[in-house]
Amino acid sequence: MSIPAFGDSLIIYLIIAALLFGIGFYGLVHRRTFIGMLIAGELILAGASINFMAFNRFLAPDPTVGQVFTLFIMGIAAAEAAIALSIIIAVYRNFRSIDADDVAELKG
Amino acid sequence: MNGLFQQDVNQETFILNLGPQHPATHGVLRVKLEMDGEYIVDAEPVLGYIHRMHEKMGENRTWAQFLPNCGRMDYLSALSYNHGYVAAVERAAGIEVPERAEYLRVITVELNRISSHLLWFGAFVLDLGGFTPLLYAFDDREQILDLLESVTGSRLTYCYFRFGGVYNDIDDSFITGTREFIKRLRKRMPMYDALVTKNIILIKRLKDIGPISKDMARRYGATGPVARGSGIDFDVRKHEPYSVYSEFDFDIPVYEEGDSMARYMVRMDEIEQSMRIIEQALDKLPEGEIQPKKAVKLVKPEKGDYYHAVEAARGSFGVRIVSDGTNSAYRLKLRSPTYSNLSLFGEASRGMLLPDALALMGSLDLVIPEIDR
Amino acid sequence: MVPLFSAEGLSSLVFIFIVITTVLGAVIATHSERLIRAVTGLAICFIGVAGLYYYLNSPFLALMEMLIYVGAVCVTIVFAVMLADPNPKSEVGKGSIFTGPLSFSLGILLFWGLSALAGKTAWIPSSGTINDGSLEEVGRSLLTNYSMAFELISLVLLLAIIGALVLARRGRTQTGGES
Amino acid sequence: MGTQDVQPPIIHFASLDKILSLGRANSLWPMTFGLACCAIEMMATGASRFDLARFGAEVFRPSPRQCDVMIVAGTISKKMEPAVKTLYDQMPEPKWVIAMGNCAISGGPFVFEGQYGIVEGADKFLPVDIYIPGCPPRPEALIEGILELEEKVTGFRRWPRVEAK
Amino acid sequence: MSGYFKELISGTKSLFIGLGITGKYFFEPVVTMQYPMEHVEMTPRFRGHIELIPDEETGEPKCVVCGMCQKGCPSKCISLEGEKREGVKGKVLTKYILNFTTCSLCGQCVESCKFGAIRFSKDYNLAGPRKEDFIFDLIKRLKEKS
Amino acid sequence: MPEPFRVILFIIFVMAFAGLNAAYLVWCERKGAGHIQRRIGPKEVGPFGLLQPIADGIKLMTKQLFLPKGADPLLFMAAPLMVMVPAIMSFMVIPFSETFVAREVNIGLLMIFAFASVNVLGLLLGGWGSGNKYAVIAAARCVSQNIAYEIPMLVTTITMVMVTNTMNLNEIVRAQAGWFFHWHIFRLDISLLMPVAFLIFFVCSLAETNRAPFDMAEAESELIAGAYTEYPGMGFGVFFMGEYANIVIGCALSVILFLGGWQSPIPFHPVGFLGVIWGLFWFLTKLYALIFTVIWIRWTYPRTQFYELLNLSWKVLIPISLFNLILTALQIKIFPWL
Amino acid sequence: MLLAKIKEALNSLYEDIQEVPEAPAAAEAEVAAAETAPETETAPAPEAQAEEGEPAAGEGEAETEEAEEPAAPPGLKETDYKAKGYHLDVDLPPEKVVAAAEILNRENFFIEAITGVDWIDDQQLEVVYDFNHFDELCRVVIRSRLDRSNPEIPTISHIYQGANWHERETHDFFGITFTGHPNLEPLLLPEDADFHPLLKDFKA
Repeated sequence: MSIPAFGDSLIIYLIIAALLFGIGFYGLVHRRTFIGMLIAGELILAGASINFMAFNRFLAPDPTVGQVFTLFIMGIAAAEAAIALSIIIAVYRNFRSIDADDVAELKG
Repeated sequence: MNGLFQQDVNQETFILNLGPQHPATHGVLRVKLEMDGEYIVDAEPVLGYIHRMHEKMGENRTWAQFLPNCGRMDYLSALSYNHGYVAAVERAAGIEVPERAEYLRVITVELNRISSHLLWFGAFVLDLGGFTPLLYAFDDREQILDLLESVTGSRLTYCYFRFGGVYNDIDDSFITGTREFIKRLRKRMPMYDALVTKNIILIKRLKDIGPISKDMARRYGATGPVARGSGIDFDVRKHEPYSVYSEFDFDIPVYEEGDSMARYMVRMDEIEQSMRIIEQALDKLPEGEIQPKKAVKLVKPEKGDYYHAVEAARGSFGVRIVSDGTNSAYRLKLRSPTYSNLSLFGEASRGMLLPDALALMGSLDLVIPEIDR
Repeated sequence: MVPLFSAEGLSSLVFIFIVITTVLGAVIATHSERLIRAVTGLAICFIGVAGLYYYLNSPFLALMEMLIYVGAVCVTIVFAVMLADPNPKSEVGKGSIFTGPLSFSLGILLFWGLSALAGKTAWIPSSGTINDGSLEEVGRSLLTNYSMAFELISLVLLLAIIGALVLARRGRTQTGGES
Repeated sequence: MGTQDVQPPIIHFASLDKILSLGRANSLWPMTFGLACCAIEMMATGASRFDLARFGAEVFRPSPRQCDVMIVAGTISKKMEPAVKTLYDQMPEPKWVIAMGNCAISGGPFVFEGQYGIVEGADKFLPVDIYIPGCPPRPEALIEGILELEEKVTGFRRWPRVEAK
Repeated sequence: MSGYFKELISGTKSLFIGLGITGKYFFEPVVTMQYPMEHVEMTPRFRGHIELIPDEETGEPKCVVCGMCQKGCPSKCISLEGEKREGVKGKVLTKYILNFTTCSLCGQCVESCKFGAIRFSKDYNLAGPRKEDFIFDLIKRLKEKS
Repeated sequence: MPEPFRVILFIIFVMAFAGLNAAYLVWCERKGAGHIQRRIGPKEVGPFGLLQPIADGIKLMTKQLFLPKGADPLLFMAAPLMVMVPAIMSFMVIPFSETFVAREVNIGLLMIFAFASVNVLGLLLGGWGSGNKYAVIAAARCVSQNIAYEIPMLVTTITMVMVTNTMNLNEIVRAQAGWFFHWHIFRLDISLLMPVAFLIFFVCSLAETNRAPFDMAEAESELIAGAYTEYPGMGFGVFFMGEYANIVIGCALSVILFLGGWQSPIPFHPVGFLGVIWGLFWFLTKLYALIFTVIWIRWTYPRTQFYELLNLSWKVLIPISLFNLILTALQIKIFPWL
Repeated sequence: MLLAKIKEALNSLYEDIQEVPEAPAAAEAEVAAAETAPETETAPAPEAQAEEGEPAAGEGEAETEEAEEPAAPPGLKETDYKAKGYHLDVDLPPEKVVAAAEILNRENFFIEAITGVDWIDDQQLEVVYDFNHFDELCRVVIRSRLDRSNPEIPTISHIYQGANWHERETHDFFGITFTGHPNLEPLLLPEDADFHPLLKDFKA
């Protein structure tokens, strides 16, 4: 019995990254609430990070670049999550809803 | 699940039901809390989960038959309640009590008070999350229970006082045992002090928590250690001396702060004062009868209403008797101290955190069957 | 191809498992009706992604992924769900044209396009590497080549903390209680 | 269906059952659930002098979900009855009930003609396994009750019986 | 600032003192009385359920069926019957049922008995799976005891 | 032995260890609590009550499992595992003895912290998934507490990493070889505040594992049983095992970072198999002494109030640990030969 | 000292009662309302009045007494503390209770209890308020009789917050309505209780 060494091919990582990206995009459009959108956004970022890491592993001459970038993405994502969530809470306080459409309608 | 906290979308508060079965309510008190996060917006105690119809039974039973009920109202200081009821009936029926019996009453009541305070101490620290002091306190309490059991025959719900006296006399082993116990407790008190009172965690949890002002205590009719913790120098034993309390030299511990720590300190100091009273009573104990010469067989108070208050472990316990001259009460009103003390919980806990409110509740020293009666 | 019952074969099996975890987590994250489950899905997905990083020879980043995403971001989101999710009514699907099939097909389209791109491109592996990409090297480059970005990130995080505090605290006092 | 004879099971799990019942009997976690006077004696039983822990039964769990035995210690008022019932229902199987004290057995001293407030005994609405009479019972009696319950669960008595003199 | 450090140090000290106390008790002997293996004798005044006192000569109960205990009992847990018998003065007790499950151990019955026919027993560890076991037939109990 | 099989063997060992350890720590706790309170504790079930944990285990496993009303099935089931599994995974990198370690990972310290963060999410989801207000409050408390105490803990850990220049736990232990005064807790030459740092780390590990006096997650007298309120039978048992596994990890980290890990107090270390046993002996001795302290503390103090707890972290532990970090850096720079 | 002071203050409450002439009414109504004040001077039991010179003998007699001795209004009576356990026994019509509570509040009295008594023979319900003072022993009992068919009395829970629960309890037990009470729901009885157990004609 034998099995392909999946972990060793770049294309698989890229496909997974694309899948995460696609799912994330689908979620971003599909979700109604801000928190749902934020979650989908995190998925998109994760897809991008996987791409960085994969290129870093297989292609780049300097294998630290991708890791450093991913670290930065993590930092940004954490900051983004914190800010977005506090905005969501502020919005919730004002509109009693975290539904994006409700907020749009209630404008003004 | 989702929406768990939102009964009303326009409110950020939610309702939390504390009890009727909750470890911190010492029985079956239920408190409806309106909470904003962990802050209490409004608190409403819901009583009656152990309403046992004592007042109704007082009308159905003869004067003597009501005696066992007293011990079951406040099972922690049963003898104080016995005392209050017996003294009220004696006042109504004009029964004289021999001096030795009064001394025995004082000794046993004060022992009972110490045991009640010890249990409160343990249970209070248990509320705050410390388990071991409870067992140490129980250890000391067992000694008192042994002493009282040797006199009264029961461990908890004593039925020892009779109209005009007490049920049976004490012997020398009780006196030596009591003296030994006091010696032992005097040694243990510094240990409690070091283990609990001086503990920084406890101080942080009690200092400035649950303040009750003098005026608030007055408006709600709070008595006992709750009032004394708020700077009110009120103790029925000094205020309207009953029995033979006027013959003893003891102090009323009063703390001005009004916070939970003050109530805690009042009770801890009261243990010492009770020990002083017992020592003096044992020294002065007169010889003589423990029942009136002419045995009280049938109690029939004159028509009219009578009031008698005693200082129970939790405050002023009053008995209002309305007699129509028969061998049972026409109306028996039992004024229990914790009922009034608890009624201020709603106002006092407003704006507090949940754990602080529980510290406040513990510092009120609740005995639910006494509240519900 | 490697034999199944060897270290490589087993690791390949585990890899499949990790991929499934990742994708499953992502699907739960976008498709569940309840937000709280979506967050759980997100956490599962991130655990999977951490596994992928491990396979990409970077255990350090795998652990950082766990620490930051699972331990911090997901927890924050759960908190937000607690604070601001009034109604458990259906989360997905409603009148807008972008919902349902359209968004799904858009997602499929993106996925297809990207993976086709990935498949079509002739990736040229680098001839030699400058360093081995180990933890020490990452640290070194963080403090040399990318020190500016490193500092900026810390600044961004600081601002994020302050901004989040300012935003979330406002309007809190009127309900009382907060000290 | 109906009245057909029940075939005895081919495989007997007697020894397994015995082990299970031994395990259960020696790890009876009671609920922190005191109603009145008897609750204080229940606390005293857990305290140093009597030490319920020797039989592994000192783990007083405040949540009914983690309890095995409910010690009804005190008077059940009519207002409290639904709550007690709920608590019992919240406990997972297998579960037992001990009625401690006369109030829990039959209403105790609070039963009189025309009473309006209490339930006359826990067995009116709960399947009580062990009764411990007394007002309140001494802690020894509660320990005895726990031992009786163990006997009921396992089918034999491990401890000597104490005859009161 | 000095208050900060003072509190820090005194607080830490108090915590260590607490540890010292519980640590000391860890090594002290236990106070537990191990019930089924060892047990104490009840004090002479211990109140168990009531029991009949036998006449020292005949072994029969001393009760004369006056019914005072029944009347005095607040919770009506005593019921007794007696009958006239030839050659015996007064009534002879034929049935004395104590419903211990409603008793409150107040002692009114013992007090009201002018003939010293009942007393508190030393039964302190009653427990059992049947409620009916605690409705005692005191005459039967008396026979079993002797 | 080939590496993967050694690891698998070790995982089995670790799981058995975690399970038994949790069971017998409960026994120790009950027995210890008993003697502190001058009573006996479990005694009648087996000799010295040693079969007590087994009886409890049997009982918990055969308890009825059900889903409380209002609970989310997925979260409710997943949460205990999310607490338990990471805790057991963390055992992988702990050096019980010099060679007695599943995998010497060069970032072992980071790994433990990463897994510990999953644990928090598990508690949070468990509390939230139970559909019980008390559980939710407990979970929320637990998380803010964990976040608050992670900071001083990480800062202290960074100090130690700075001192030893590695995140490999075994390397950290090796750096403390020799006499017992080479253990980091006694190295006043590295930082004058080293004993204080140990205290901070220990307090933080207490808080991180939700142990008294910081047991916000299971504040019995306030929140019934906190986040575990709705868990019957084995769900509760798994949480419990996770909790005790976390205690072991917290104490093991303290031992490794400050008390010399498997190093004996005297500079003597036999080689070969005997060396493994020798190291194991010292490691476990120190570990259980520390765990006993944890138990001892639990049965001595009342619970802290929640905001006091956060104050302690933000106003005391974080400033002091930061100061310690700076002091250590200075001392290392000033006395570079140390 | 305090006793005299509070006696003085409470005396003022009776002034306008004396001005209002007692309306002659049907015989039953007299028992219920008009005679409330004079009749229950000493003790709630009507028979006990024999000691106090039979003021219940007739309305006219009571009126003349009031006119002659304005300093000692009917219903306000100092009692023997040793025998009774309280110092001042104040009998007031229901509408005066609030004013009395205000006076006591001004003098820093605290509330001990509120309770009811069912005088079924007179078809009346009595509400009894116990007040006491923290500094000086002075127990004041305020009582007020209500018609049994429609027992209503104004609440004092806005003056003494502690009265809130006592009033709820009295409502539970006797069915007395405290008008203006913020939350007159059953306290000790179950939430849906519609019986008043301490009434003498209560049957379970």
